[in-house]
Amino acid sequence: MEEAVLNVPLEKEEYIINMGPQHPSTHGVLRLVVSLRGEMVLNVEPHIGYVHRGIEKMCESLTYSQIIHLTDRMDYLSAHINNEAVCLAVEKALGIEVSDRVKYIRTILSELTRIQSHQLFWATYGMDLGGLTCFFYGLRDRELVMDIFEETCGGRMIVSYNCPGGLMNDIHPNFQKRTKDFIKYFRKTLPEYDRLLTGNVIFQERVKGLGTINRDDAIAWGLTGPVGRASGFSCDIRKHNPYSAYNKVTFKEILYDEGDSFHRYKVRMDEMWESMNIIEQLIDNIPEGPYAEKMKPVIKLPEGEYWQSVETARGELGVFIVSDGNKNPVRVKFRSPNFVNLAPLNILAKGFKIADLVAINGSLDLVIPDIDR
Amino acid sequence: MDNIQLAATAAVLAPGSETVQGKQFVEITVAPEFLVSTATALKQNHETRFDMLVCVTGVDWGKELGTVYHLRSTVFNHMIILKTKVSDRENPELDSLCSLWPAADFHEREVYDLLGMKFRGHPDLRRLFLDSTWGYPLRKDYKDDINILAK
Amino acid sequence: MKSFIRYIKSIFDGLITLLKGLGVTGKYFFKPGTTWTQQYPNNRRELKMFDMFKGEVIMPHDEQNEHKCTGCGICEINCPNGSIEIISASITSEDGKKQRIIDKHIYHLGMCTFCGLCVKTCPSQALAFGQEFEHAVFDRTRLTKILNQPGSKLKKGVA
Amino acid sequence: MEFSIYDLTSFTQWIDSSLRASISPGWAVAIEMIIIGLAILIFFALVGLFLVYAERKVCALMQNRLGPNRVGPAGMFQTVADLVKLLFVELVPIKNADKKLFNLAPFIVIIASIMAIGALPFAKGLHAIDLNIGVFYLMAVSSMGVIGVLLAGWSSNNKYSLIGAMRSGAQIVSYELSVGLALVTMVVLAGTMQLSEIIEAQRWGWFIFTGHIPAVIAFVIYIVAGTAETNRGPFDLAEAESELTAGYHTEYSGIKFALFFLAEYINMFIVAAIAATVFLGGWMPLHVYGWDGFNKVMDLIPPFFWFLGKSFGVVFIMMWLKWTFPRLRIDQLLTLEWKFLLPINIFNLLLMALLVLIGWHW
Repeated sequence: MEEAVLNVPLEKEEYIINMGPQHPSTHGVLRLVVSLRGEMVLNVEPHIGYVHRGIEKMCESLTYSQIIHLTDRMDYLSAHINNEAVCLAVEKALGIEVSDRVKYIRTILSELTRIQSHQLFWATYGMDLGGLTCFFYGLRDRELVMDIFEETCGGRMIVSYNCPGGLMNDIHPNFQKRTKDFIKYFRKTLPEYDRLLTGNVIFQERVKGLGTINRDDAIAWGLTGPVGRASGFSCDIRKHNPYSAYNKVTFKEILYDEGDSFHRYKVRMDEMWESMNIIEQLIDNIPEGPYAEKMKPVIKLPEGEYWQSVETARGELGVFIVSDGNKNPVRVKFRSPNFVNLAPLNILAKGFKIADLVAINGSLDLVIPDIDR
Repeated sequence: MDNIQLAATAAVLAPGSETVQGKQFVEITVAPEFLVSTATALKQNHETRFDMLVCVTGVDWGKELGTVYHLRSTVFNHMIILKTKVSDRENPELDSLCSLWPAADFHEREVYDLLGMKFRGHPDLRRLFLDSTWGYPLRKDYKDDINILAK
Repeated sequence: MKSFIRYIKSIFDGLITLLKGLGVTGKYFFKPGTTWTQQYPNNRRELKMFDMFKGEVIMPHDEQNEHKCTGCGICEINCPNGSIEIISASITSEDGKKQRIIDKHIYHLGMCTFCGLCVKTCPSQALAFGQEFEHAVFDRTRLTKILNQPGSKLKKGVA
Repeated sequence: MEFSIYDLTSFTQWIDSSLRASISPGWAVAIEMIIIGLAILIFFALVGLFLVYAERKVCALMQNRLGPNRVGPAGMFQTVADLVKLLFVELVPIKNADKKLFNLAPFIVIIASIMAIGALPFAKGLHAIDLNIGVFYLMAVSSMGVIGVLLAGWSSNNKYSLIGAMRSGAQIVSYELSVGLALVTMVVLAGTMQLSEIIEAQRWGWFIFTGHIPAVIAFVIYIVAGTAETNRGPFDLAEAESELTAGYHTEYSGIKFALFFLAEYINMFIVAAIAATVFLGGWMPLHVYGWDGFNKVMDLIPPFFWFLGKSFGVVFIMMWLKWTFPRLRIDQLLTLEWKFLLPINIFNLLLMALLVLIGWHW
């Protein structure tokens, strides 16, 4: 605390409050040192590292199969997509082509992951702005996705369903029916979200024009995912560098030009519709085939460096593996979208009120364990 | 622009550096003193236009420390890898790229935090995750007898 | 005048959006049977987890108290957290050959992250996931379990 | 047709006269005061407990939940259990807090609400003091709680508390205007400030029906401003949970926190009770001119329950608002008051005065 206070130059009529590490609106152990004049935010300084577990260091002493369960614990709301990223990187390095069945299942589960992540975003964003009922509706519908995951993967959030070369096990016979039921239900429930929050005049007044960042700045800061796309930066990895089965489906990349909190929110709401479209294109056509390729018991990547980026619910997750040919990697780096998206918080929130800081911080949809890794 | 053309262009833009066609991307290895000039050229050239810094990775190569920059052009949708290595393990220093890409701010702080690489010209170079009593855990010679349980 | 009309219109538009929101919450309030709460400790008997649910690692035994674990140690190698320890013993079987069998398959539930690698890599399918999820105990040592039951032996035919 | 069956006037007068007959008038008044005080305190506690329980159930049902369901049948005694818990919770001493003010603040808040509840007409004859400036008194007293809130925020030595208290100050000072003007509109219609006369004037139709559109507008404004004055969502900026953790009562614990908590709910009840009295006829049953049979049936329901029913109806609306809407920002809150509610209110008051002048209001 003393260190933080000393680092911020104190002007007259300025005072500093600590938001976090335990604070209802920082969604975890993010600490924001906010200097205020009245209610006006003059400077925000994020302090992170409260859940730093050294995942990158741990990876250096684990094999490639063992890394995967650690990635679940980074962005726990995009657990499946994180797993997929490591698996794709390993498969690319080994030159393995997985079967279409695996690609389809991975894509469907990725989109389900995206839906549940955005549901939770909607829920917590409503709560950040004081609409507590949103939280319960969002979590209520998220439970249905969680059930799909639990039935097929065995875990609700921490799925650990991917492995290099395919999947841990085949999908459950109920998987398709349950997914279709969910989509049928959610197509009816999603307009309710709009009635309750999106259209609400208080909500719109609260978030429109907040924390605006233009396209060029978004690119320069490296903002990806819904945050980047709300600024008009076309950064969808699924579109530009398709992986898994994304080249087999048609979907729209949601782009807005305004770049404010409302449109960051809007991108996520629209993405839920698009995700449902993607799932509907795939769910009935899952081809037959092996659910996993035969792999050697000990995976050794050839010497070299490998990069794979995927689109998680929050942006571009890059996996960078440096291998020296052994069973353990030399260096694994996760380019986590939240880490990058947090960086411009100061310039986004400067000059707004403290209530707006909460709204802007919420619209970035940060998952703190992903920032700290 | 495909990778072969990119390699040719990059070789022109980054004189005195080693440009190889890697497994996925073109990899340029530059000497630390040419880092900023090469990065500026890559960003500003009309044929390359690397306007997005995707990732900065600090790597301990054993003898030397280094950073790997993943650059992407949002105009042409191509990627390139920029590498630089410092052999001074005691006091490694590099030039900061914050003025070119503000995204480098947090990335470079992270590299400093975990590998001890200092960045000249960084606006606010402080430890990011760990406090000042820690060593630099991603270095290969890092030993922590208290917190790491050897099996 | 125009601005005045816009002012009045903004009031009514705002009110309509507010009423829509009230409609959503009101619908759930007045419509019975929309409760999603699971009354957990009370519904323990009916509560059934999915077959795939990863509650804990177990070693299935059949009626003759036989399991399939040969004590090869692959699960121990594959476990990323060191939550499996295998203590093997060697016995002399009936035909005079020395055989390595499992003495204790120790499983530290408290260290397990449910990655599923032990179950997946086991060459004789000796391990499985159990659906038990109520793991809260007062003493941490009780989370360390011995998976092979006392007196159990290796099933015939498993190499 | 009279309300003789449930008229409590004779009962209260009998108590008064028998007391005065046995002891000196001064002592009789003192004993009456004690009786009334005890009755109000008991009512206060019961209503507080019930409202906390009701709010939990209402919000739970709106959110597809069950709400409290463990203590007692349908969780009835959950709030009692919570109260017992709060009584035993340690009072955390706050470093560098202004001890005197810190301890004083919850009492100011609670005293303000007790004073307001004393002047409410619960039923015919069940009215502790029928001031001839009843509406004025209620307005004045119910806004006194803000002093407690400001003191709490200031003395806690906590920046969050201070921000919350300052917000609360700005909010209540401005919304007091709207509450006042909305009530004045109805006073214009009734022609009196005495609560008993206001109720009597609504015998053949509650003001919200007989007052035409201005009464409806005034009612809506009153509900909005009243919600704001009690610091409840969507106007709960003073304790904005996601911004200021708990606002002005962040540092309070145990019974001192319970007093704030109780006062919030009682204030909500008071606002609702005033709305019920002024707009919905107070304890007056629903009468339609000419339908004698219907009116007789309505009269069978005791006035006390009419009053409680109307009040809880308004309370329910306030809960419904809270559990649906996101919170406003402080500048929007003031914009809403000064740019929307106040001009509409003044215009509305003019309209009402015009209606009364041309005698078009019955």
